[in-house]
Amino acid sequence: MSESLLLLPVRGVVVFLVALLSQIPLLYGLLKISAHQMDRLGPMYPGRFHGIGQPIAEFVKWIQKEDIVPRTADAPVFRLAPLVALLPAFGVFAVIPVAPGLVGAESELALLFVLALSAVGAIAVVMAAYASQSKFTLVGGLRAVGQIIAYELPLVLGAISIAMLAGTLSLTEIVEAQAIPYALWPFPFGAIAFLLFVLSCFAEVLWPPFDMPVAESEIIAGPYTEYSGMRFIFFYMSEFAHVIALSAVGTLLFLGGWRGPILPPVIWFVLKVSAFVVFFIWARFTLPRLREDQLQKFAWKLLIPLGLVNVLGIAVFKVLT
Amino acid sequence: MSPSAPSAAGKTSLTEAESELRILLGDALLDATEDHGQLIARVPPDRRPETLALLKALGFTFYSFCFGVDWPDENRFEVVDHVYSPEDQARVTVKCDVPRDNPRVPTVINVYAGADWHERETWELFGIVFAGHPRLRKLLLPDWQEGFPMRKDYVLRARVEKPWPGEFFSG
Amino acid sequence: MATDLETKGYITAITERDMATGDMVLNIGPQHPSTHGVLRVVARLDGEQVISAEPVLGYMHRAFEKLAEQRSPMQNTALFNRLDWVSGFCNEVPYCIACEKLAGIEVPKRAQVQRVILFELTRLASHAMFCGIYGLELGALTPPMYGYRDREYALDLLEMCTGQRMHTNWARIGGVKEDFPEGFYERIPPILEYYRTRIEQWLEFLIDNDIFVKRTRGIGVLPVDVALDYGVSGPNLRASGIAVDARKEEEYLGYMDYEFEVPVGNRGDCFDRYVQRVREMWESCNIIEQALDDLPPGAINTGVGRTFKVPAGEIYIRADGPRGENGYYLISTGAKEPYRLKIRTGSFSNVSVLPYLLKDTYLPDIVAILGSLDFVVGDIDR
Amino acid sequence: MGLLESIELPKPLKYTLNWGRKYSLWMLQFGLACCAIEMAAAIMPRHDMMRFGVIPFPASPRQADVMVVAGTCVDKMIPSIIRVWEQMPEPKYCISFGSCSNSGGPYWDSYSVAKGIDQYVPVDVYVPGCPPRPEALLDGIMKLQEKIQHESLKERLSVS
Repeated sequence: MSESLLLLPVRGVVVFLVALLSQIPLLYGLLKISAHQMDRLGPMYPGRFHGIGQPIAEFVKWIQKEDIVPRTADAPVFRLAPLVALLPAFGVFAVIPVAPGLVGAESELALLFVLALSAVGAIAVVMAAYASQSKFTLVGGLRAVGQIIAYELPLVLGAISIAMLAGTLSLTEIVEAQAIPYALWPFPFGAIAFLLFVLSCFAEVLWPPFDMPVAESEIIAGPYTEYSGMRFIFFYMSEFAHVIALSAVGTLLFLGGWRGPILPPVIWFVLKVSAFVVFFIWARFTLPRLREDQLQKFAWKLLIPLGLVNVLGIAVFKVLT
Repeated sequence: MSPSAPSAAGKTSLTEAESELRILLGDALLDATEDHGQLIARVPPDRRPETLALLKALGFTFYSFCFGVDWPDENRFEVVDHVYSPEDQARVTVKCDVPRDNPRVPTVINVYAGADWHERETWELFGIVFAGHPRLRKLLLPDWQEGFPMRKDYVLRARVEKPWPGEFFSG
Repeated sequence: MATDLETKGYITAITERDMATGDMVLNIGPQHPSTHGVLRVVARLDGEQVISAEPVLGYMHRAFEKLAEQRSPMQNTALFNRLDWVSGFCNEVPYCIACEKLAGIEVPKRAQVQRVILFELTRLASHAMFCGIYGLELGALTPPMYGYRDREYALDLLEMCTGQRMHTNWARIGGVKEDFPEGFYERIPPILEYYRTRIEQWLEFLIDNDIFVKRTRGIGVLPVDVALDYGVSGPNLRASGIAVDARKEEEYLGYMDYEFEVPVGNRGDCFDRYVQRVREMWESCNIIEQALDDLPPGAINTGVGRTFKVPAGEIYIRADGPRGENGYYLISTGAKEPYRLKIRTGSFSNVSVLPYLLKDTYLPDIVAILGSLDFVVGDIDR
Repeated sequence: MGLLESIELPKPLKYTLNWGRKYSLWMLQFGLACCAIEMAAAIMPRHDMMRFGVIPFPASPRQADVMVVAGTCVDKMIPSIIRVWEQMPEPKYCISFGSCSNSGGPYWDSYSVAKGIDQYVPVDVYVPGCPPRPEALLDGIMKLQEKIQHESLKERLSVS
């Protein structure tokens, strides 16, 4: 008990550093993968070797930028919103087990914790949208709230399906429950849950094809339009942290976590998460975006009924076996 | 629609259109000539909507454009409308003269909806008032622009200080 | 009883005041990523729904018509390149034809064919760019990159021939500036072949993508009679289902001698307008191939001097550019400058139909419809 | 911000900060006319401006570092340009791309065209041409990066 209390700050700092530093490869990968996808090269000169210094340069630049709070804005809320976005996104990292025993805070309810924290992002978006007092942010904020509420349900339904199959909410135990070979949940249920989870992940982090709230060709940058300097980059960091955290959760739930032959568990985990993230990036730069009403219809008329049926099916399945 | 021999088709329908206009408009058709593949009809300003409505009924459904010409020496503006018939592949230009000191001409947006912007543009560039146009406000120019820049007496400020050096070359 | 009623009235008043939903006026532009430059759209919104929308022009009004009255006929070609900056060559040619027809100059056959080749190459470049950029309007970030990449190949040819990528300024009154450079002739067929493969890819890109089809099918439907009324022309009009093409109807550049189809759409929605342009690229390839086959030897210019004056008279020349009917109404009094030059551009009339198209759509559809009209702001405002 | 304005930083720190700004130029595309197409071409595959660390995606001026004014600037447009410029956070840079935004270009005698945007916003780099080739914009970006690497943030902020 006393030992764990002593270690708590250390664990906190480590989790924070992991969350922060994992953004560097993500940003670099985002720029380079998208560039090669578009038949370009991407950053080449910053940092001499293939633009490896680009993420560092970004960070150094953003801390120098002027922090503008519009005169008409609701200043306290405006200032607070980026932090409200960033902290829950980083908090998710605390309960993600990277390998057996290697986790910020082991919890019986880790999955619940992750789902709860990822929903807090919606509040930050509303705060930003409202506090900016601009029409574009208002439209973006309304879209974001509708979208996050609509897609929180399939996300939860997808995750809950797995929790039901595994019979636990602890991420470590869910990984343990996945039989060899890696991640084979009983056929239709696991696949449907995976589909629900991945689609709602896109909506949750506001990436195409579900990026209407920040659609730059329609409403500039949505709720973030008025933000500059560090506050803006906090939103970006929270988005990136979300991507990584959800990829990690997806890996744990569906891809067998750190399990794998030959290589050590940590390497397997990083590889699987990277594959997940690359898939995210690939889809982000390929697909056009839906319209707001089409997006809502997709969620309420297809995904949520599908998820409910899936949960029901699992219940029956569990009773029968 | 056959793409074959359009020039011949155009010719016949132009003469047809001319004779139709002569019958329907009577004395109001001041002048009708055929020039470079188009029929140029001249009517009094107050008959402009009527003429264009007739032409539309004759198949000239494509409203091409409308513009003004300034003739300060003769103290008149010319309002020129151009319509096209996709079926007969013929073009007709309708002109009407308005006095320079009180340029007023009835609008044709009830006939061709597309005339809206063309008339607004002509109004702001020439100062020709299109009576009955519901939204006669600036289209291209900023609100603070003064004068009617396309009139001949509107001199470009960059050109008044001294003669253009290119004069020597362009002969 | 009375107090009850009063309370009720009070409550109703409160609800009406606090719960009432008003319209929101959203000002899109003039500096906005989706307006291709500086068109401004003032939209009245009820939530996501557009009640009415009004374009505001004039942010690129450069007074071409006035400037043309101050410049000699030869100088004007350089100016008109910049009207529709995506297809510069398609602007200068009709103007040259207008001057030539009025002066009765017979242009040599070789120059005509060369003009056709460059005209269609410019159309290819313009449509390739549209095919890419339209992806961006719908939120896909990669297609514009491919569109611009394809456009570069056509621009390479233009540059090799004329020395400029966009504003070629290569047509002269009475012919063209100079003959094709050495090796130019051989370079065209492989690039046409490349375009043919790309066109198939563009078609795949949209038919296979459900999101694209969902976003464009049935959006921004433009009926033929409305289109004609507003003077909508070019691919936008043909996508509505009527084959109006100046290349088939007017005698210019000898287009009558080439065999090509005029593709026609059937529904007139955004999807059709996109397919229309892709199909026109195919026809352009056909025309260029035929022109290459019968490029006759001979002179390329009639040697009209700098002191050329357009004789008195008036003429209207219309040509079918990538943006629609591109015409010049030239009135000359025989002086060294044109007396009046009305420039009829495709985009101006095409955009004037926007209030009709944008009514009762959704906010994201504004972007989809604006993009599908493929306007250029310089072409609107002149 | 106040700190950076008031003190001259030690050299290694200054170098690092300048290096960061130099290679992370978020570009606001103020595309007005013909040059906008060439500016876009400079972003697209053949020329790929992102090689130099220029990120051309921000749509909002609040997140931009460099504004590229490309094309003819009409009088009606001037208020918008000034407003967008003022919305950008310091330290900010402006590139005037093309003859029209440099001086009015071919429309030098037009009644509606502003003769150069440097009358309204401070310009760091001028790129000549009508329109300039995309390579010219890349050259302009490199010139701007050179300028950023050698500038003092204190001087820059106290001037503007």
